[in-house]
Amino acid sequence: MDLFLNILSWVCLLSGGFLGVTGAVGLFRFPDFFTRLHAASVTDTLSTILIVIGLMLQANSWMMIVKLLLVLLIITYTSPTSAHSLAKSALHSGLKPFLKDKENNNS
Amino acid sequence: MNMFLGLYNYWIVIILMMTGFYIVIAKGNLLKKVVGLNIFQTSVIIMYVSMAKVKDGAAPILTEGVEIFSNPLPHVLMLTAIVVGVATTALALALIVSIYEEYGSVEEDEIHEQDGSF
Amino acid sequence: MISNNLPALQIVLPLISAPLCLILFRPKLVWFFTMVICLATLGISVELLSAVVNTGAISYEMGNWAPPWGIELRVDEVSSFVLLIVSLIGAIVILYAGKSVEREIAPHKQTLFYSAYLLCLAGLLGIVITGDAFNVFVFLEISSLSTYTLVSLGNDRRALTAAFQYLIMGTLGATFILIGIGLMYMMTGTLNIQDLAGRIPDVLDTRTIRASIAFLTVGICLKLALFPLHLWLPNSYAYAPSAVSAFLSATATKVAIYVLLRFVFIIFGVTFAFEVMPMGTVLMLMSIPAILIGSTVAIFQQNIKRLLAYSSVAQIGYMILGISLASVTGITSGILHLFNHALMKGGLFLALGGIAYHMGAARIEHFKGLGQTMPWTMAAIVVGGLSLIGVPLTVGFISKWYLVLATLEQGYWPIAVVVLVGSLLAVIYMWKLVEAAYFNKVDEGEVVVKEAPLQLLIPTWLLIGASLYFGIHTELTIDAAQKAAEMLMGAGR
Amino acid sequence: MAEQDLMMPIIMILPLIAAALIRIIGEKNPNLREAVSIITATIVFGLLLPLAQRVMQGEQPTFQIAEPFPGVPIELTLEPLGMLFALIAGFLWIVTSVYAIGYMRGHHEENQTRFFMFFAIAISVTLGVAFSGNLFTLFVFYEVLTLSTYPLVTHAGTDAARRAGRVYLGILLTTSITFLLLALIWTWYLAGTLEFTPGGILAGTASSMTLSVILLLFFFGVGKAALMPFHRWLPAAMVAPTPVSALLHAVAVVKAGVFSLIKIAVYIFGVDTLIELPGREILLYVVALSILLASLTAMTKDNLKARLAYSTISQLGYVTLGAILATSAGIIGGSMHIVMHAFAKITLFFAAGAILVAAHKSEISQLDGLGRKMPFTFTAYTIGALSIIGLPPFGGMWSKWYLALGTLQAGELFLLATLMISSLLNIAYLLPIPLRGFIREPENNEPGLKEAPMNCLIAMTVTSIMCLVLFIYPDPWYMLASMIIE
Amino acid sequence: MFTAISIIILVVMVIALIRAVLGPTLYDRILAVNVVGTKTVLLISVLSVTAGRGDMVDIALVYALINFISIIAVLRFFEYNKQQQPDSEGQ
Amino acid sequence: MKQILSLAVILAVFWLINSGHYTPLLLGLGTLSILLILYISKRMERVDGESEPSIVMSFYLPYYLFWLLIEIVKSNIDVVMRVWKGEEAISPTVFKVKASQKSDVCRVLYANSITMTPGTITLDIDGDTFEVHALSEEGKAGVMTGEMDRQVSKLER
Ligand code: NA
Ligand code: NA
Repeated sequence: MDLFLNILSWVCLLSGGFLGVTGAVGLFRFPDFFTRLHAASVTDTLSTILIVIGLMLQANSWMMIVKLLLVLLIITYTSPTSAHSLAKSALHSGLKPFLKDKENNNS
Repeated sequence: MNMFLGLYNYWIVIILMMTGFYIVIAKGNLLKKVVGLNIFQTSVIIMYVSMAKVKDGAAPILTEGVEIFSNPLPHVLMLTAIVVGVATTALALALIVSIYEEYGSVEEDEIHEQDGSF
Repeated sequence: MISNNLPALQIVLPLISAPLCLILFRPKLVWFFTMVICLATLGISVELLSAVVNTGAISYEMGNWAPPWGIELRVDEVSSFVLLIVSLIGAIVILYAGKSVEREIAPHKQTLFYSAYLLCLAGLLGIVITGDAFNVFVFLEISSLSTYTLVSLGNDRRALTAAFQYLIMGTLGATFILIGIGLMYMMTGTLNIQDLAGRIPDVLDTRTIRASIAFLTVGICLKLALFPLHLWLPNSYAYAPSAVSAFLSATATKVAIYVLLRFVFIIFGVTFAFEVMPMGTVLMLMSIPAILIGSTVAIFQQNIKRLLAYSSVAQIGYMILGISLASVTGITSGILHLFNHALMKGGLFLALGGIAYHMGAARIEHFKGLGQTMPWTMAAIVVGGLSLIGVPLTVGFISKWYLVLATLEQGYWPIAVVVLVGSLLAVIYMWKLVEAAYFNKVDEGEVVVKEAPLQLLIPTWLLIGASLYFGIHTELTIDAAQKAAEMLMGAGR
Repeated sequence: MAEQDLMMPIIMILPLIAAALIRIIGEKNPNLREAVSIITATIVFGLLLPLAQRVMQGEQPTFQIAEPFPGVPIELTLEPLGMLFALIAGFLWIVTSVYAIGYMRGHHEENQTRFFMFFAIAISVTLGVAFSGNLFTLFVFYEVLTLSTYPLVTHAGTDAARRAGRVYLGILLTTSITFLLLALIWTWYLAGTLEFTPGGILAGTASSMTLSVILLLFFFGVGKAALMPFHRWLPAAMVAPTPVSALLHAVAVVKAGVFSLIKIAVYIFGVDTLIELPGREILLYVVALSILLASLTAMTKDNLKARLAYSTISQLGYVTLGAILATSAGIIGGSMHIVMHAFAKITLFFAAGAILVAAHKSEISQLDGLGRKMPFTFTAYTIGALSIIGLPPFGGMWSKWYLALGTLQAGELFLLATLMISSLLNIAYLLPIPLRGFIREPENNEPGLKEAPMNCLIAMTVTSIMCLVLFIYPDPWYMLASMIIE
Repeated sequence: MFTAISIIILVVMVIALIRAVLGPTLYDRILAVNVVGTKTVLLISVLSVTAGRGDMVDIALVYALINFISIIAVLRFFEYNKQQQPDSEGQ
Repeated sequence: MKQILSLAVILAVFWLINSGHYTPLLLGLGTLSILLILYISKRMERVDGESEPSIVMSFYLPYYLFWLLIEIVKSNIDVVMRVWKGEEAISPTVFKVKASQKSDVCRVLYANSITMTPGTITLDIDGDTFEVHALSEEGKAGVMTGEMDRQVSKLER
C-alpha cells in the first residue's frame, strides 16, 4: 500500500516541479509583464498544490498533514489577491500591456 | 576538491562577509550601508550555525523521537546576535531619518557638501 | 544576601534602572534618580575592589549555572581596578550632567539621555566584570548602542552624522570580535575565559586560532580607536554633549583596552601573542604614529573638543605602546595611564562643558579673555593640560615615567624619544589655549560671560584635583597597576 | 631614615604664605604688600643662617615630602652646595624686593600684585631646587620653576611678551622633557637610585659610551644653564621688567641650571667616573665655544640688557666649565663663581634698570655723559663689572683664580687660554659703559635727569659692597664649596 | 527523491532571481520576488518533511504570510510614491 | 458582536491546531493573544469599516471549489502548452466582462476565480464590469462563455 502512495507522491512532486520550471521559463519567454504574470500564476497555483499534496503523502504525522494543508490554504488564498493588486498597480502606473490583435499593436 | 565541497558553508560566509563589507565601504547611500552591515552580520550568523552542525543532527529544538541534535549553544548565541543586529539596524535607521530631516539627503557626498561632516 | 551577589548587582542595578527612568517623567527627578543609581554603583565597585584586595579574585556564577554553560562574573586585580574607574567617572559625570544637559539637550530628549547613560554604564561595567567571552560581545553592543544614542543627542546637527559613522565602524568592530570569539569557540568548545585560557594552549598553532587573534585584535583596536582605526572618534567626541564626551573619553576606550588585555594576555598568553604572533610589532607600529599624528593634528584644530579628541587618540597610543612592550613595567604603564588619562581627559572635557554652558560651543575664539572671565574653569584646563603634557606632580608624569622606563628596559631608546616628543606636541596645543585665554582681552561686544555654575565646577575640579593628588600619592594606583600587570604577565604561558 | 628636620619645609612654605597674603591684600594696600615681601624675605634669610651653621659643621638635615614612585621619594636634603645656593637666593630676594618696589613704582608697571605674588612663588621653588635631596626632586622643582617664572617673563602681556614666553617655554620645556627626563629615567634604570651620593651612582653601571650619551643628555637637558645652542631663551626673556631679569639672571633660574649641572657632575657621575668619559671632552669644547661666542655676541649688542644677557651666558659657561673639569679646584671655582657672578651681575642689572627708570635710556650709545647725572648708579655698575672681569679687590677674582687652577689640574691648557681671552672680552664689552658715562660729553643737555629712586640705589649699594666683602672674606663660601668634594 | 525536488525548486528560484535582476520594469522585479517567496515556502516545507519535523512547517506558514504582506506593502509604497514623482522606471 | 465571536472561534481553532502543546501556561498565553487580536481588529473596524468577516455561506461551495480545481488544472495545462510553444502561441488581449453576482463577496470570488485560473487575470473591477487580461483568444473565449459566472451565481441562491 505505501509503495503506491510513494509513487503517487513522487509523481505529484515531480509534476509540481515541472510546472514550476515551466512557469519560470515562461517568465523569460513571454514578452511583457502581464503575460509573465500568467506564467507566474502557474507556479503559484497547480505547481504548489501538487507539491504540497506530494509532501502530505510523505508526512509521518497527522499534525504535519494539517499544517501542510494550512500552508496550501494560505498560498491559494493569497496568490490571486497579490496577482490582482500587482496587475492593478502596474496598470495604474501606466504600464501598457503588449496586445497581439491587429489594430493597435504597438511596436 | 574537498576544500571547496566539504566547507561550502564557510565559502558562503566569506562571500557574504566580503560583499557586506564592500557595500559598507563603497556605497555612499546611508541606507545601503545599513544593508551592507546586515549582510555582514548575517555571514557571521551562518558561520556560527554551520559550526554547530553535528553529523545528521536535527535542528536543536527538543522533539520526541529525535536523538541526535546539532550543538544548541551557537544557535542560542546567534539569537542574541540577531537581536543585537536588529537593534543596531533600528538605531541606524532612526539616525538616518533624523539625518534626512536635518540635511534633506541620505547620500554621504551631498551631506558632506553641506558642512563637511562625513 | 546583598554582599555575596554584589558582582551581579553591579550590572543589574544600572541595567534595570535604565527603563525605570522613562517612568519618572520630570527631568530633574530622572537626574536625581540616575545620580542615586550611579553613586550606588560606585559604592558596589569600591566594595568589590576592597574584597578583591583582601581575598583575591571573586568568581560569581549567574543563576548558579556553573561555567562553561552559565555565565561567570569574575572580579580580579585588573577588572576591579577598571570597574572603579568606570563607576567613579560615571558618578562624577552624572553630578555634572544635571546642569550641563539642561543647556545642551532638548527637554524632551533629556530623559532619553539619562536612560541611555545608565545603559551605557551597565554595558561598560558588564564588559569588565563578565568572565564569558560572548557575554563581553553582548555588553559591548549594549554599551555601544547606548553610546551612539548619547552621541546623537548633541545639539549640533553633525552629532547625527558622527553617531552614524561611529555606529557603522563600531558595529564592524564588534562583529570582528564576534568572529574571533566564534573561531575560539570552534577550537575549544567553551566560552568561559578561564576555560579558554586552559584549553587554548593545545590548539595554539592552528590557523583558526591565528585567524581568531587577528580578528579579535582588529575588532578591539577599532573599538579603542587606535590609529588608523580612530576615524570615528574625533567627530563623536566633538559634537556629542559635553557630559557625554567627558564620560566616553574617560571610560569607553579604556574598557576596550581592558578587553584587549584580557583576551591577549589571559586567553592567548604572552608567549603566543608576542613571540609566535607579531602582536608586539603590530601594536607598536600602530601606536607610534598614533602618538605623533594624533598630537600634530590636534594642534591645528579650531574646535577644542576635537583638539582633545585627537589628543585622546595620541594618549591611547601611549597606552597601547606600553602594552606592546609586553613587559611588567610596560603593562603597568599602560594600566596606570588607563586610570590617569581617565582623570585628566574627563576633567578637561568637563571644563570645556563649562565654557559650552555659557557660549554654546568650545571653539578657540571662545577662549579670548577666559583667563579673566572664567578663572576657575581656565585654571582647570591649564592644570589638566599640564597633566596631559606630563609635568611632574601630575598623573600624566607618573604614567609617562613608567612608559619611558619600560622602553629603556627593552633598549628601544628611540621610542622613548618619540614618547617625549609626543609630550612636546602636547605643550604646543595646550599653550595655544593658554595664550588665547590669558593674553587676549575680551572684546567689548562679547556677551558678558561669568564663571561656570558650581554644579559644573565641582565635578571638574574633583577630576582635575584627583589628577594632581594621584600624581603625588601614587601608592594606590601604582600598586594596583603593578599587581594587575604581574597577574597578566603571569597568567600567560 | 634621619629624623625629619622641619626647618626646610618651613622655609619653603613661608614665601608661599607671603604670596597668598600678597594676593589677598595686594590691591587694597600696596605698601603693606611691599612690607610683606621684605619681611618674609628677611625672615627666610634669617632662618637660613643657623642652617648654614649646621651644614658647615657637616650636618645634612633631611625631610621627605612624598614618595610618588617606590624608591624615588620627593625629599629635601641640605648639602653644602645647596646651602650656598639657598643663601644667595635668600639674600638676593631681600635686595631684589627692595629694588623692585622702587623700580615698579618708578616705572608705573601695572598688576604689581601679580608680579610680587609670582616672585615669591618663584623664590620658594628656587629654594626647593637648592634643598632637593635627589635628582628626581631636583627635576620636579626645576620644571615647576620653569612654569612659575613663565607668568613673570610674560608679565607685560604684550605680543612681544607672548612671543618671548613662547621661546622661553619652548626651549626650557623641550630640553627638560626630551633630554633631561630621558637621562633621568635612564639613570634610574641603570643605577636603581637617584640619591645624590658623593662619588656618584653611575660608576660602572654601563659602558663609557652610554654614560657619555647620558652626560650629554644631562648637560644639554638642563636648558637653564643656557649652554649654546639652547641659550636663545635668555635674551628673549629680556622683554620682562628688570627685577625679573635680575631674578632670572642672578638669583634663580640660571643659577638653578648651573647648580643642577654641578650636582649631576659631582653626585650622579662622580668626579672619578666623569674624568674618563669621552663625552666630557666634547663638552669641554662646547663650553669653551659657548663662553667665547657669547662674549663676542655681547660686544655687538647695543641694548644694555641684551649685552648683559649674553654676558650671563658666557659667565654661566664658567660654572659649567668648573663642573666638567671634574678637578677639585675646578668645582670649587665653579661653585664660588655662582656666588660671585650672582652679586656682580645683579648689580649690573640693577644699574641697567635704574638707567631705564631714571633716564628712560636702554641703548648703550645713548649713555654719553650720563655718569655725571647718575654717579651712584654708574659707580655700582663699575664695581660689578670689575668683579665679573675678575680684578681684585672684587670677589670675582677668587672664582676665576680657582677656575684657572682647575684647568691646570686637568691639564687642559686651551681652557686656560679661553679664560684669559674671555676676561679680555669682558673688559671689551663691560667697561665702555662707565667710560661713556663719566668721560664722554653729553650731546644735548637733557634737563631733569637725576639719580634713580632711593630704593634702587640702596639695593645697588648693598650688592656692590657685597662684591667687595666677597673679596675680603670669601671664607664661608670657600668652606661650603670645598666641602662638596671631600 | 526529496533532494531532486529541492534542486528543482532551487532552479526555479534562480531563474526567477535572474528575472528579478534583469526585469526591465519595477513590476517584473516585484513579480519575480513574489515567485521566489512562494518557492521558498515550498522549499522550507520540503526540507521540514525530509527532516521529518512537523514543527518546521510553521516557519513555512509564517514565511508565506510575510511574503504576501511585503508584496502588498511594496506595491502600496510605490503607489504612494506615484503621487510624489512619476516613477521613470515604470515605462 | 456576532462578528467578534465568530472571529474568536476561528482564531481559537487555528491556534489549537498549530500549538500541539496544551499546558495551562500555553493555553493562557493563547487566549491572551486571541484577546489582543480581537482588540486590534475591533480598533481596525473604526479604521476601514470592514465589519463582518466575509464568508460565503452556501451548500454549493464545496462543489464549486471542486469545479474550480478542475478549471485550474485545465487552464494550467493550456498555459504550459503555450509556454513551451513560445511567443507565437500567445495572443494577449484585454476585454471587459459583466458579473451577474449581487453580493460583493461573490463578485470578489468570481474575480479571484478568474485570476486563479492561469491565462486570465482580473485587472480592475468597476461596479459589476471586470477588466480582464487574457493570455490568448481562447482564454478570452473561455471567460466569455460565462460558465464560471453561472457557477458562482449558484452560490448566491
Ligand atoms: Na483564468
Ligand atoms: Na491567472
